[in-house]
Amino acid sequence: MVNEQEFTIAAETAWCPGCGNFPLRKALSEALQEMDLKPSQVAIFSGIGQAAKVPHYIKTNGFNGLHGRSLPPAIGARVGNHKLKVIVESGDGCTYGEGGNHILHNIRRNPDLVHLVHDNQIYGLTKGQASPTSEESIKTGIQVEGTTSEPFKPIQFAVGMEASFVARSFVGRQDHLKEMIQRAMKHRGYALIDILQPCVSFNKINTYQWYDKRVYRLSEDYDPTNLDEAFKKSREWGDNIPIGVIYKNEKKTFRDRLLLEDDQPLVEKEFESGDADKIMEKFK
Amino acid sequence: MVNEQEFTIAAETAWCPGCGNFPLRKALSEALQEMDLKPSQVAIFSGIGQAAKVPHYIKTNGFNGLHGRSLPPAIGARVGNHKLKVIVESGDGCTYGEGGNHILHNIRRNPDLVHLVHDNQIYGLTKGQASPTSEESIKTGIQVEGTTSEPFKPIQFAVGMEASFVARSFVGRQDHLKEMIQRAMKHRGYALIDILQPCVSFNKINTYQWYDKRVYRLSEDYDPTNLDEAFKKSREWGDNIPIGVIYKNEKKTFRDRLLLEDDQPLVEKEFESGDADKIMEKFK
Amino acid sequence: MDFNLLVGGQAGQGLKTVNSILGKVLFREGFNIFSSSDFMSRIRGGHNFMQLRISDQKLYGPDNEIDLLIALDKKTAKIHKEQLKEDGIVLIDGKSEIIDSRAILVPASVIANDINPKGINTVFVGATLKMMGLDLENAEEILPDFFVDEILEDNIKLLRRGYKAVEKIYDNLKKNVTGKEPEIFIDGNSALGYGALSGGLSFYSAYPMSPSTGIMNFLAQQQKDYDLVVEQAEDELAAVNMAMGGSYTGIRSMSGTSGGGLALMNEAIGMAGISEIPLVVADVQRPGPATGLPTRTEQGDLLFAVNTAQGEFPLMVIAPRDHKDLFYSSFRALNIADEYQIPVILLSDQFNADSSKNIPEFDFESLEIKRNLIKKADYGKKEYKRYEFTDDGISPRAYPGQLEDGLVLIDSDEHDEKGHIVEDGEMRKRMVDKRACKLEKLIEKDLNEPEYFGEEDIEYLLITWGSSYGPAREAFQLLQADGIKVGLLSFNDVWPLPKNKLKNLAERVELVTVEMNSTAQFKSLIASETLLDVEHDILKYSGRPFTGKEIYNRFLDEVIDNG
Amino acid sequence: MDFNLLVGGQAGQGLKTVNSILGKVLFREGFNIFSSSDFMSRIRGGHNFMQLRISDQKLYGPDNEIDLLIALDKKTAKIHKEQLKEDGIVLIDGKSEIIDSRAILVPASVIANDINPKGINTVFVGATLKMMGLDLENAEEILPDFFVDEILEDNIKLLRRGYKAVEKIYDNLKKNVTGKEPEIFIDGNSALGYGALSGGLSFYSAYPMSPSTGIMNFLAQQQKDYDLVVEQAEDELAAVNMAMGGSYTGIRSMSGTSGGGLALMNEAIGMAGISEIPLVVADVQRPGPATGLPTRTEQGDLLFAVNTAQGEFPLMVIAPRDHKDLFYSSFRALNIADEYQIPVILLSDQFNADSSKNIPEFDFESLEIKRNLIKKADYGKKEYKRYEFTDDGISPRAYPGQLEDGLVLIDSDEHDEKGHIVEDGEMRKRMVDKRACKLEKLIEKDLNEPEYFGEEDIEYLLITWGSSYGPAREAFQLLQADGIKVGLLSFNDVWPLPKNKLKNLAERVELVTVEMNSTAQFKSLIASETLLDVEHDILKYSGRPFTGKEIYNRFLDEVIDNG
Ligand SMILES: Cc1ncc(C[n+]2csc(CCOP(=O)(O)OP(=O)(O)O)c2C)c(N)n1
Ligand SMILES: Cc1ncc(C[n+]2csc(CCOP(=O)(O)OP(=O)(O)O)c2C)c(N)n1
Ligand code: SF4
Ligand code: SF4
Ligand SMILES: [Mg+2]
Ligand SMILES: [Mg+2]
Repeated sequence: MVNEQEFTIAAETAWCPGCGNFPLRKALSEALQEMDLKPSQVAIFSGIGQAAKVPHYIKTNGFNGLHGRSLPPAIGARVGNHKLKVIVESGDGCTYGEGGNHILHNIRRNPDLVHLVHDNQIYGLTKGQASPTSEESIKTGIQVEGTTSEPFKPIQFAVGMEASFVARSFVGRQDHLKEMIQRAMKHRGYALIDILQPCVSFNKINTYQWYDKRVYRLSEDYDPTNLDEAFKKSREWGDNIPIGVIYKNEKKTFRDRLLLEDDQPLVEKEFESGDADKIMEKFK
Repeated sequence: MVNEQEFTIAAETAWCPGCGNFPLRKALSEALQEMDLKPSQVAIFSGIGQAAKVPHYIKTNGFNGLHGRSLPPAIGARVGNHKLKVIVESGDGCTYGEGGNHILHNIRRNPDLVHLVHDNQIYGLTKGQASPTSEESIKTGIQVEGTTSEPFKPIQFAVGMEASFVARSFVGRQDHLKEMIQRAMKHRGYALIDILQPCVSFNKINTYQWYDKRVYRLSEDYDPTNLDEAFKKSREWGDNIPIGVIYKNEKKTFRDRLLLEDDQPLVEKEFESGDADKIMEKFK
Repeated sequence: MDFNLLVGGQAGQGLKTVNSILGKVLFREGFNIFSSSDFMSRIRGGHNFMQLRISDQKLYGPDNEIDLLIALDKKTAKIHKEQLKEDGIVLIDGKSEIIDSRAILVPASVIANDINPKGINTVFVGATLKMMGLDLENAEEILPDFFVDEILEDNIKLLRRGYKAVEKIYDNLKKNVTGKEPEIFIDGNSALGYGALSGGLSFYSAYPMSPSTGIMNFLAQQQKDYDLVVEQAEDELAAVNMAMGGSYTGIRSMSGTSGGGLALMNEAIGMAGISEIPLVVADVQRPGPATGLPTRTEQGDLLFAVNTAQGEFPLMVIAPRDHKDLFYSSFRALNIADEYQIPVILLSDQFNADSSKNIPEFDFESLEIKRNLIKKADYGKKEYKRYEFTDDGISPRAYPGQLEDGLVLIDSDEHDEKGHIVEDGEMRKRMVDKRACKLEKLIEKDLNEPEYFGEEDIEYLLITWGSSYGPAREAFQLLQADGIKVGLLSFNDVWPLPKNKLKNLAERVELVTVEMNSTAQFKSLIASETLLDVEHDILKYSGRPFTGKEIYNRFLDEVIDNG
Repeated sequence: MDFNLLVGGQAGQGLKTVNSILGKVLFREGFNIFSSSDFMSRIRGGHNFMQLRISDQKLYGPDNEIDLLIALDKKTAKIHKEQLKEDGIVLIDGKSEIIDSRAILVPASVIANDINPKGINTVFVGATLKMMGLDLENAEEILPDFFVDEILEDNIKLLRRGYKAVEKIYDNLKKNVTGKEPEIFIDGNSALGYGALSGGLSFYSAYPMSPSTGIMNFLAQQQKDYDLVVEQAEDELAAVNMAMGGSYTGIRSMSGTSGGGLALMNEAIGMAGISEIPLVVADVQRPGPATGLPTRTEQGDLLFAVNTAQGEFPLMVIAPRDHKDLFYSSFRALNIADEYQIPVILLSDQFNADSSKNIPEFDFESLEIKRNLIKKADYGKKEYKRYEFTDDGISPRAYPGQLEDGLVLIDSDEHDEKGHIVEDGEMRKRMVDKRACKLEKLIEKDLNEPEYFGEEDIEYLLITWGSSYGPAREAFQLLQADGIKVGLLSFNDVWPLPKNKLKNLAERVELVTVEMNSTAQFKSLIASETLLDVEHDILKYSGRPFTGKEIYNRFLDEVIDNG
């Protein structure tokens, strides 16, 4: 075990007492600690929302970007310095709502990073509107009689797209969550974990108890490499909600496809303007 | 049969001779004609691209909007006047690239409209960059050694999301395409048809011949209501490409969820400012 | 009489409830009232506060000198002690340590523990009413609007116990009673939404963003009673393009957001310009750039709004000055958007949005909806052309399906009269001129000159746009009372910029803009449009609104002493 | 000597090949050359054309009076007949009807049918070279750059047959031979991309958009030879945010687009401002708003770029005036972005982007890359604070992982020195001032005053920004030759606006801006920044570039005659 609390910041948070973000943070910092990482080797990219405040409350490098845009800067980081451990972390609204197009295309891009979605099925920071994952029956100031859409199902979507690593966990299962994070960190490629995270202030449906009663661990003999089975499993929701690695599929990563010559991070390369003068030949 | 060529415009197009957009337009105008529609009852919403020029080349109402934004204005139209037949039509780049977030969320919204994607697996109008659906091996001015992502698979994606109606057709199968369009028009809810449409100028891989050799009609006994089977079918690509309705699932539409009282289009409702004065009570 | 009450505590302590109940009671009692709030961007904890200022005179903004400080937690007393007037009082929970000699204790948590531990805030309401010498009738009438049935009884009890727990203190609180017209007490976001609803809005599509979400909340609540659809979009790109689609089909449609969302709506606003689709977008400003300070106030988006989107097209920007204006401006914005077939941006801000004020009841008689759609009867066999050239640049507008033979084709590319893409330079030029022509007409016919307050003979002119009017109005009165020859010019329409009054007044005086930003954007706009040299600017960009006294003092320091 | 050649035909006929081969041959032959193109937004058909102007004198822009019209189709001859000089010649395919007495026939389709039916265009190249009295050596050397091996032989044959098919006509074409430095012949987009590459660009992320795609094309081609990643993003939102992520990790990163894409990048540019991430974005302007005219030119985005994004933050906008400048400006933009940790917008346009010109070889000796990153050695145990307050507002910049103990935290919210979210007003104010301070320093130290051309004693001052410089420069020479006392002031840095030279010159003269837009945006900017009254503006907004003669004539008409 490394230096305890290496990743822990004592500062006050802006989260509500009892919020599911706390146990999530705890699992993450313990997971990182146990993996023998140093804070400066990790960078967390987030968007905007309550979940997205994570980089302020944990000791790593942090990029607290724009609402919906947690993934793209992480791609830039994969280009600039692939030796950094990259974690993308944001809320369900930020990730699946405003940022939907980026998750769609980064599944295709398959960058080597870990994507933690704090899925509280609500827009927390803006005070409780329905998020893409909200239950249809939720009533809010805007959704006065429920939503005008079906809920978005992150796991089903990601399995349907054959994302490289797709898992679900629940903040009420610390060990499981920590294990998932560590497995995701070790996975080569894009690793999504949709994390059930109760919002005690606004989501009166999907509470700790609600999740607690429903989640169950995938059995030992579940085979996450079988796409058809995974697609079935990905649709389980309601009375029984599976947690674990639902689907896994190692494949070419974003970096594998770049035309770079060697393994030295771009940020460490030296460059002289004069190196570019030979291109002038093309224009003679 | 109604007045021949009711939907046909004689004007010159900006399409290349031999382009797959021509047979697509033909199938569409014949389909509409055979359905006893009048041009003023139909509105086509498009984005920007070669495909997106359709509203200029066919006789209906038309909204030639912004790149990537073909779907959202169509939702506005569903609100304003649900008696209009709404068709959304644009290229693969516009729809799945820039517009990815809208297709993601409109599958959830399930508006009653027909969505025709001219899938030429290339950015035509901007002169031949890879589109989301381009084969990995394509070489272009930008993708000098192929793409940095896996191809996006529209049918698999839409089936994975349980879209209400998911079909594929090919412009080289006129009758089939026309039939698909008509079935989509009759379907209640969001109906996506991904249409294989060769780009003779820029896509040297997916040519007429390439598609012609590969596409096959789904057999009569294929059951498009079986999600697991559909998900398998949706992944067929390569030597054998199924065309037809891959998946179908009637469910609540966007309009079903609105809090409107009656069936009169909003655009025809009368309103007097004075009707709103009773809200003042709330502020007294 | 000018009495200022501050309620402070942590997010989640029910501050807003205290504030709203007190606000409404004081309004019903007949006081003039200005209520404003200072919230952190969090849900629980931290420190939030709300101010309630009451008077028998008209109020235009908040004040920072406190008469009565209601401290729901210890922090509040600490943070706001400095603001307390010499004879000010702190009302504080009985179990707290007394940190100020001016403290009055109310055993709020004890009472709440008896009845309902979550109801500390209601105890404070009761106590406050007692101290102010008011009875409980209004409060009890209002309570059901705030509490669901299960806890209503508890809260009535809590209220009464709080009331009994302290003594009456103030006996000189004067109400505004003489010749009052019927009034309402309303917050800015509701006023804006209400104006739009009264203008026949059928569709509001938006994505939540502080401090604009209140507009969507207000409208969403009206869906059951009106033919109105409120749709929460997947992002702002969808929101604004949906609204355009609605507008295309002939219904009045609108979107609303704050600056970061406006940044995503630009391209579409430009499209509304070139494709001549009426579109109203509210930008409720907060301090930027990027995420900035989500729950604070600023007027930092002016030049961004005026120069929204690439390219050139007719656009109007209206910055409502106060709550009354928010209502009438959004009503008017819909009319103007329809009349000229252009985009209109309503530039509000958090100060406007989250404050409440008593204002005269809205005059629905004065409202006339002008759709400017074609009459079907005029189009027998005549060919319909969406972008027909006309003298004033305004083409007859039909909606799809309205004409049996006429088709409506709109385009975001440059186009010809029928809406088809064109590339030739001549047509491009004509279409640019056609669109510019509409703005000319708007300037002539529909642009509102700023409102002027003051005498003929002045030496200084305070210039405000949008919400800085309120505090500046108070400062103006203070300066006048000091015998300083000052006038106040309050702009509501900011783009195109109305120039006449300003030019007339400017000839003989020193100009001073009062703006909630750091670069004096309105001063720049005045310079570029009139070449007038604004000598002074009183700026603030801490995210907190001006008070009248603050502007007054800074005027004395920065303008007169440096004059 | 001033000789102007126009090649026209349908999209898809290989016009660009004709133009490029001819351009390069003429360049190698030693002519001064200005090549520009007029494309429709389509892939085949329609009517496109390209102009090649050659001279022994320096050239600054295109001309519309044609000496030699090479018509690949009938339409071309018809459309451009009017522009033909009295002694002009039309070169046309033999099978065409002769629509002009000045036509010379070349049996291009016959020859092509013999050899390779797709090669009509190459026959025209051969014929043109012969008419101009040039040999085939250069052309044959160049051909392999344009044709893959399978068709190279065919094209050499086609070239030769074309050459033989006509007679030499021109014998007074004068080259620029005296004292020439080594030169290159380059298009604007490549020059811009090349400048960035020379500045050590490591990452270019963009979404295709005319007329900016050429930058991405140029850079994508360099990936094999340089440590550079070019990524086509899913949309512009991703593109610009990716670039910010790259920059955050310490590599030079950039994005490029046209106005519609810039509209989607706004919010992120504001974020680069508040989070102090160096970011360069190229906006290659086209006529707007919305989709507008995708393949044409305009300078309509100036005020949009200057006022990009909600809120206030330091920003620089550079509008390169010509091809040389495009290279050095993008190099410089990366330095400035790094030095001040701000966003920089490069405002080019289609006229710049798609035209080619001979210019002196780039001087790599003069280029110095200034990263402004901390030195690791300076940070032993010192705590690293990303937004440390300093005298000039510029905080030491480290990248993540650079320091073993230092963490790099950036934020799009308002923040404290360590990058943590704050809400208090005092810190907000300090941070706004800190950022503003950087711009002050930039103005003092790194802002380039405009370039002035002309005598001391003038009556009129032509003012240009960006690419209108070229045609205006030609007009300036024509006016000077007429004895008119005129000067030319060419702005390259447009924001912040450098004011000194302008103010000095303005005192005694009439000001005239020359702009490719309809509202004289630069005039507005001058007014707001200097209160100077620009009396005249020469504007064009048809989507086609100015010519020098056009400006010259309009100056005589609109400025002198109305003076
Ligand atoms: C462009 C933009 N649009 C909207 C917002 C407002 N906004 C901030 S957070 C948020 C939703 C947060 O929901 P989620 O991502 O689920 O995070 P949570 O607060 O629930 O953790 C929204 C809509 C914004 N900051 N920027
Ligand atoms: C915001 C924005 N970004 C980029 C573009 C440029 N653009 C126009 S069409 C197009 C791609 C078209 O591809 P696709 O949608 O597949 O249509 P196709 O031309 O192949 O039919 C692009 C990138 C634009 N017009 N607007
Ligand atoms: S609002 Fe909900 S998600 Fe946000 S901190 Fe509070 S409990 Fe957690
Ligand atoms: S570029 Fe391709 S898709 Fe576009 S019109 Fe030509 S052939 Fe068709
Ligand atoms: Mg959430
Ligand atoms: Mg395409």
